[in-house]
Amino acid sequence: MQPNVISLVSIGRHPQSGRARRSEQDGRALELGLKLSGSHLQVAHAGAYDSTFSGSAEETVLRQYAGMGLKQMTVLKQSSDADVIPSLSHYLESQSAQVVLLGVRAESGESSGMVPYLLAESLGWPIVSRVADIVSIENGEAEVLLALPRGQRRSVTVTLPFIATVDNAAPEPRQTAYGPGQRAQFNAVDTPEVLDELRINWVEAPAKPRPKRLKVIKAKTAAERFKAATAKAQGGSGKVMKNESAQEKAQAIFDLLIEEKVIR
Amino acid sequence: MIFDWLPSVLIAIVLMLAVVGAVRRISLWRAGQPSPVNIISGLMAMPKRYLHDLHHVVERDKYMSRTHVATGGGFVLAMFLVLCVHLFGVDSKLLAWALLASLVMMFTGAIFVFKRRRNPPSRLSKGPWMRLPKSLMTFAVTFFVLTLPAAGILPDGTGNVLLTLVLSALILVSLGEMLFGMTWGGPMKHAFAGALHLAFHRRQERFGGGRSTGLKPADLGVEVHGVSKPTDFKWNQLLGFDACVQCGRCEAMCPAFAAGQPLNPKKLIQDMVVGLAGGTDANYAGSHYPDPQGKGREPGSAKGSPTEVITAGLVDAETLWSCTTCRACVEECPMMIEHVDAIVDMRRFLTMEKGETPNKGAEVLDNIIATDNPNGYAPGSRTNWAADQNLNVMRDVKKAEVLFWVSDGAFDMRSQRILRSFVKLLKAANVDVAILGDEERDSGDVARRLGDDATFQNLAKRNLQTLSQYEFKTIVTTDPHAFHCLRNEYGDFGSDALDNVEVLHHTTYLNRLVQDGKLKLDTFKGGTVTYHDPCYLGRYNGEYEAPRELLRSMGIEVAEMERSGFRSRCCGGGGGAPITDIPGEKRIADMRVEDAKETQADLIAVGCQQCTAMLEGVVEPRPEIRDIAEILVDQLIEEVH
Amino acid sequence: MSDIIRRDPRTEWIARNRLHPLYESVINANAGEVRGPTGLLRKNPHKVGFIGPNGIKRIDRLKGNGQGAGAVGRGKSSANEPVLALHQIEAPDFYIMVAPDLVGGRLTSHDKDVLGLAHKLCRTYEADERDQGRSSQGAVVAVCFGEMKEESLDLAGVDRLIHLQNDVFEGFAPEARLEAVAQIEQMYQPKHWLFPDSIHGGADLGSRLSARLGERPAVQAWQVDTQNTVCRGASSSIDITRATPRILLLLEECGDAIDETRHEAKALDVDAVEVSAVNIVDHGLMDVDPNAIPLAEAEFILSAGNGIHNWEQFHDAAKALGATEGASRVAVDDGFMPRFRQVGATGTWVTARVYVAVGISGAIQHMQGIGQCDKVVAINTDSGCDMVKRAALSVIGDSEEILEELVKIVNAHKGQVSPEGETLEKGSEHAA
Amino acid sequence: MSQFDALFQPLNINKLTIRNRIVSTAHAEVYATDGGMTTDRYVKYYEEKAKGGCGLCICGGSSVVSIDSPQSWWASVNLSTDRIIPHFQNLADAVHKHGGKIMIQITHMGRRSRWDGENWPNLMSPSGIREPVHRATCKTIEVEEIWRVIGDFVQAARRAKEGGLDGVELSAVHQHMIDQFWSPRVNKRTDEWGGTFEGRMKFGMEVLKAVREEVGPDFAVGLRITGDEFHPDGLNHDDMKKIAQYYDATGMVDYFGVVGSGCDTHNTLANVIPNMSYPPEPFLHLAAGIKEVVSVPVIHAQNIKDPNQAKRIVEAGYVDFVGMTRAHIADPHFIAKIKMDQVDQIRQCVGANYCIDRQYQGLDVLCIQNAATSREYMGLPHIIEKTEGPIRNIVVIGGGPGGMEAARVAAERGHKVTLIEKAEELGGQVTLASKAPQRDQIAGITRWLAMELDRLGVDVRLGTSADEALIREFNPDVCILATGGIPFLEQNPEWGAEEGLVVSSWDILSGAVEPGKNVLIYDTICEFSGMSAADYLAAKGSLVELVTDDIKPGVGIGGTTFPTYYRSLYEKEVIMTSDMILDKVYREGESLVAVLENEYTGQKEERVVDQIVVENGTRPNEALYYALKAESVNKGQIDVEALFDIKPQPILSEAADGMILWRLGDCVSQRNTHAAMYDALRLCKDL
Repeated sequence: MQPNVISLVSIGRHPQSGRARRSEQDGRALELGLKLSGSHLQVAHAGAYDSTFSGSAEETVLRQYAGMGLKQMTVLKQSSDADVIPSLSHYLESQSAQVVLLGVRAESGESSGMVPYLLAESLGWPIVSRVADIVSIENGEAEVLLALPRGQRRSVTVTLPFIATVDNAAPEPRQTAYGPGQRAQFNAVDTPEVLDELRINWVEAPAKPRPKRLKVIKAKTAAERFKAATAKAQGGSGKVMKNESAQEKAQAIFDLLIEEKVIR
Repeated sequence: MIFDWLPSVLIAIVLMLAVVGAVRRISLWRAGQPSPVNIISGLMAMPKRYLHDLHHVVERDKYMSRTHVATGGGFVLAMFLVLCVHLFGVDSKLLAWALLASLVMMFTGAIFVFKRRRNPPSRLSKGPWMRLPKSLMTFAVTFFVLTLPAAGILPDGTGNVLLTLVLSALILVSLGEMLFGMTWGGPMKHAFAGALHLAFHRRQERFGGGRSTGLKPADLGVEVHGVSKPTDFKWNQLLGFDACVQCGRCEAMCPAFAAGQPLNPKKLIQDMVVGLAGGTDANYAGSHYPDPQGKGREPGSAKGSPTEVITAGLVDAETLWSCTTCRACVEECPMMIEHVDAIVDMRRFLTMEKGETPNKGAEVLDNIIATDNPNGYAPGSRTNWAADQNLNVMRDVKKAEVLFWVSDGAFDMRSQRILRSFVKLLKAANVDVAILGDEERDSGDVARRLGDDATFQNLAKRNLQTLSQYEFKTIVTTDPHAFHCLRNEYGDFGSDALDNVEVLHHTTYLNRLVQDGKLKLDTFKGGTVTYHDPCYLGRYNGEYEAPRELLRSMGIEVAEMERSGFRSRCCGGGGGAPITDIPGEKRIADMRVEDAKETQADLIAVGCQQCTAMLEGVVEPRPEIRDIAEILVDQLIEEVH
Repeated sequence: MSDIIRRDPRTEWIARNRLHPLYESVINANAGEVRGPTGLLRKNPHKVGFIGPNGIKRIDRLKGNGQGAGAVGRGKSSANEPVLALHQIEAPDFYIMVAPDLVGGRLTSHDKDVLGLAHKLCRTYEADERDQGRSSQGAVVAVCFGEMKEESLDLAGVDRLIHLQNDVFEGFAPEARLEAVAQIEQMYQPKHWLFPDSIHGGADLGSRLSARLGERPAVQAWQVDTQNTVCRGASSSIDITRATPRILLLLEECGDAIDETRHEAKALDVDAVEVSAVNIVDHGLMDVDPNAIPLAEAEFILSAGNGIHNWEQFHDAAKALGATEGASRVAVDDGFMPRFRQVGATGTWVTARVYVAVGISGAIQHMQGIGQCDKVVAINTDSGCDMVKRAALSVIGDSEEILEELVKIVNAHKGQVSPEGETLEKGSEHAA
Repeated sequence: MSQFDALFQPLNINKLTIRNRIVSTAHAEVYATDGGMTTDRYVKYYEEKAKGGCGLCICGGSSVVSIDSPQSWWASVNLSTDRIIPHFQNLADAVHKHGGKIMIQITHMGRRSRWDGENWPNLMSPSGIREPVHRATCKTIEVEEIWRVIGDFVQAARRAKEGGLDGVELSAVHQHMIDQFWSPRVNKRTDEWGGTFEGRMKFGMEVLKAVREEVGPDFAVGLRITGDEFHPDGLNHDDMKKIAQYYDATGMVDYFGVVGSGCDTHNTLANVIPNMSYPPEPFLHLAAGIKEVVSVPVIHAQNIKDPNQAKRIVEAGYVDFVGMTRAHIADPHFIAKIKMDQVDQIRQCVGANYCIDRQYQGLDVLCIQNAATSREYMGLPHIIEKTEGPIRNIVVIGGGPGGMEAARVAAERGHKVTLIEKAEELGGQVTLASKAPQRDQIAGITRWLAMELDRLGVDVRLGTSADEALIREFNPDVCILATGGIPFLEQNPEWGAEEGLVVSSWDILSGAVEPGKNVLIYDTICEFSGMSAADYLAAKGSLVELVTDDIKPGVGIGGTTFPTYYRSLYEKEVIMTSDMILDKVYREGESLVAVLENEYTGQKEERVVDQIVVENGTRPNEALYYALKAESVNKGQIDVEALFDIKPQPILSEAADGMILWRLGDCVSQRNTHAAMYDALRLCKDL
């Protein structure tokens, strides 16, 4: 039985040009959705859909998603200053989705990454974040691979229905094709619109790069500052093994590796 | 002769059959998409095109051209006279003697065809083609014998029943091949389809020494983009496929074929024929696509029909992506078939409909769309390379004599050396030059060759929009690909930005400067130099001479490679081939450097950043590779002001 | 006073005569450092040496030269570690909760920054109260789950500690942890909840709590005071300034780690947490190809220097250990390793939790590149090299022999753990 | 584009577009002669950097604005006269031609100079406090003089501008006049030029205002400042942030250059140009701290030598430009090589500080490993062209720096080169030198050469001892002997080298001899080898006394390097004894006794130790030379006239059959790495 999968997509932002694009993670969420349910996949976007939509950058981007092989896509009509949660959760409930896939964080806007959590809370579903792959869905349960830092992977199972945020470690989205993208139909749906009131009071400004902190020298005296700046890094007193047998030395290293869990 | 009427009846019957064959063949072609042609003027122009344009290509192989003149010319003449003498019964000794003479000529030609066929080179197809010399000779002998009485050499009525029957059988055999086979689908089909192809060619501009190399824009917003099935081709493209004589000259020239990539242009055209007529490639008797990875496609396993998707069983997508669009096949084809058009048409389907551009293709296209350059660099860093060049930017100056189209080499450290050299030369010649700076965008070349004509057209229109804001007389670029787009392909988008603007490659422009004495050059002393013709400069735009003249102006006597000029071998860098990166047995660039090594060259002069990159990618030891601008700059005698 | 030289001619005389029966004791008595009243070492350059058998003044530093010159006190004066002031809170009036990532059971520098910020907020609230004429004291509480290896919670600014160490919280247990923090929220009604906005679990737990409580958190926050918070948004291309909410997900370097005070790290009670209906079940970590992990990110690096002579063995060892390969500049320059494997200022900066340096003596540039590594293990023939000084564990000896033994032990271990050679180890493994 | 993109983002300083983020910061070149005029040598030195792609060159470290701020003994540029203007025009043209930009540092040195030369001026400083490094006593500057110096700054700036330079950098660093006024360590004035913060700032501010007024708003004016003087009574980092902000607020400063550490003591001076013992970019945090508070670009140099390192710093945004001054001295084509994807071919600075240490001795700046640097005007090439003459068979014996450089240059010329080395590894004495603590970087010299030899396909035969027969087998056209030297322990038979009573520093550094417990090192050379051996032994736990007959241990080591040795030796409680001659050594039981004699009094004393190391230089290892000399066509002779003239050796164009024999490096007589490599380059560049 094919699960009912919905992928949610947003308008991304190219890091170099700042132009609207297919978002990295949402693209992967869509790809994962296609893998799980092929042509049955439903794709939705909450955003502006009005007279300016045609020919807009948003339309171009949505058609890029559609170009991955979608016949149609749902647009939940929302103005740009709306809180999309009520709209999305209303939609998801109405579609009786079993798996909802979306990126970890949007590339534009607040990019707080809260949307999936708020949806999960409002629907009362479990959420797994930073998914690298969904291996199988059987017996009301999905086997999911999570992406951990340093390229590591964790295997978990989660009961349906659930929400998954898709990490950059998930398979790359397929190429978008122009023709199908142009032909895809948008089903514009009216959904409840709630103004994001909190955000109205926010001030936005272009961000300056934030260099990472260098060594913090809190030394008080000039001589200490001098030393701290010019001394080489030394960890201090470690354990030194000299006269033990090679076997004992190797064992000591091994014990440390086990202790640090780099060998399992 | 006993049954005097028999030959003429037989001829008439075969002629009828030929007409039936022709109608069938024409209907196969007409299943393609409309492409308006002027039928009358096309047919009128055909003989001249045959004698001039086609023969010009055939003439490159003297043996074959003489053979063909004798055989083909002899046949056409003989056939005409046969109709006169034997069908319409014109009683003229003169005609009969002429017929005999033409048959002798044809026979002589056929002997050479026969000789050629005794041990044919691998590029030639075999199968039915092996019997063709025999058919030709049979025709000649049969009608020779048949005509002897009419010429008065033998008395009328010579011969007996047996001879008559034998001759009649031979008439059927030879005319079957020569007339019915011509229209129904035998080896002689090439004459029929080839002649019509000359008349209704999709690129009429090619005739009379013209050049037509720009791709035709794809229709956007249609139900299916590009060519998915044979009937998606224009009807005259299908006709063109049928013109193929399977001489394999394309195969011999194709760099991908030589590198063992799964492409053979001849086989591809034959597969198109299979597609347009329906069936399999079982009867194909030439070299197949190389199969470097041993995927094993048995002859006969490629199936197609006019309405089936080509890449679903007839041709592998890999075959289409192996092409570097170098046009060597087109240049070499005596039947003037347009292989590259067909390949790009089919790629358009794969990219714009299927989203199946292999390897880095998708990434590159995404980058071009989001950043206007194939590697996804910040559009605002396009002019970083020129920070120390003191170049005028059009946005500031609005007009300049020369617009230097920098192209995407701006982002590449190696190419920047070419750009800087060129700028230095321009400055030394006091040229009033400006660049578009960050307003420039990728020309769209790669997107177009990868089949994404939507993105190409988008870029072209935006570039034209930018260009239209400024005033300049000449565009010069160091990138032959951008050069080609600007010169030959941007004209299709209804902009007047390039009206009265001369688009030049930098070697052409530099050569003018040198010839006008604006640049003073020292003599080059660096060993043997060979020159590699970039495909998009040479075959696409016919510029073979300016780079050579430039080299000569530095005292360099170019040690020409065996394949140079219009027969130059591609570097492997065109058509997005490095992006789609279809594996072969060898790398094209390696072969090209081998070509150069045979000349003992220490230096390969190039006029294209893509070629430079490809050839420099070949592991050392190999000759040094430099753009002509770089060589010039080292020989530049700087005037002290 | 201090410049008066104290002499004892008799002792000097004995010290000059190695055959004197009291020689040893005199020398030993002088072996200790002579220090003046300010504690500074005193030396008398005039009194170095003694007259040798040839009647020539003799200096013998090993055996002693008499007063003040014997057995020089080598090694650093074990400088008294300054004892930091203890920040004590009797009865906190309010709490600021920090849920550190505690990667590998230790506080990350990100965690420490967040703790530092928590204190900064604390101090501001206290000052505000003071301005109002009230007195109020806040406590920074670390809410920790699972295994704890951190030994200096007190120095990182933990006033109170909630440590939940129970099977249900081990490994990947986001639901249980959410229940726990929700319960803590109910019990203590903290002024703030601070989470590191990290991929180590902080962002996840913080987002879950925010959603549960229905409070809008500040995410990717990096400049925070009690009034306003600046957050990064739109792929870090914009800064959003907003009123500081109660829940904050904080970027690295959002604050300065505590370094001048000690804290009590006193346990704080939490009622037993009810964990109902678990929908997510952890099945442990998967094995991944260590060489597919970018060097800069690798958790475990086996790195080679010019002390390696058997390169095949080195590669085999890396494979057996499941370590990502690194190299010193010399090993790369000499052509034994590819350039992209080079660690150091002139190559890649690495962040491994365990860095095993085989035959790398530790050029200063190399040391810069491993500055962020947690545990360094040195295998070297030179016990005096800088890598040994940097390492938590150093073994001195022939690397080939030691690697051989190590590989043996590891292979034996692997045989025990998963005799069928499964790629997925189910069950017991957790890395918080 | 490449992984180094961050370095190639152009950035403006005022109206000046700098093509990349790499700067050659101001340093004293010691090439200006004729009363401080920039010479052909000077111009070519900077032109080479511009040609190699350097973004901005700030030339003329400590170029003086006033006639009473002496420049002659370190031959800096003199901007106190209009005579300099045409010289600047040459300089500017040469750099601009290659797309580079060039500015000059201008300053008044105040007390930080010497008075004993040129015009014999009275040195001036805010409060007349003596400067220790130059032993410079000085007067307290009077208000009239202050205004005169401000006027001199204005004139100097005008001259720079009229000469076509792209800007001026006001030096408020290294304890020059401006920061002498800033620093409470030296400014004890109570008038309006001292006392308060504003008072201390006043002189610099007046200079800035006056200069800005003269040059107009569009001409680049930078300010080079310290990030922390590291003196208890000096300016600390917070002070400097405040000062930077104060000047930045005027909007008249176009960039700040930040240098870590003050430098008016020997010990702090060493920080300013960190040698190989320092960590990479040790003072970056100071520059980054200044960047946090100013609105204009910040430049920072100091131990940034590698493209990856530079990229990391710029990419992270700590500073806007990285100074890679010594990196450019070692390889002026640094940037070009990055752009040509030849990063591995960059000759990387190893921090030997030969350049700066020569400068502090008043000698011209040279690179220890690149003899072409600053000799461009003589025709010594950075890029060796292939020969157009015959391809020769060259055999080089000896794989030290001289032999390797000879092999490299010959191979670049296109010859067939074989290099034979007795040891199992290349490097010669450089390898030994690299064994000492904090000296490992020096091996970078020969490691680079080894990589080049590999790239150039030189046939390197290790572990091969060359004799006449072997060389004859090769039948070389040219045989170059670079067999180095042998430790010279036999000079005084009383040392007992024959009986093995003493060992050499080579024995110690190579590990051939185990370190003793109580060691005396007798060092007559007083350069790196003795200090290194002492440091090595002390690091291994030996008790060490370093004795020399010279005036102090390491006296031959330059001003930025001996302090780091001293830091290390004192910390390890090495005793340093000068003025003592090693008279004799004898054994007493298990111990060795060294008899030392005071050079000045003749008084003797003894040391009881268990190991004695003698560093007495080397004697040439010349047996092979004499064995081959007779049969060579040139009898082993080098035409020194041609050699010194950088001309081809005449023998090369003479049609003589047989082998040409040359020797170079310590195998002729003991000199140093630079000498060996210089000879190798000038001999082989015309091969």
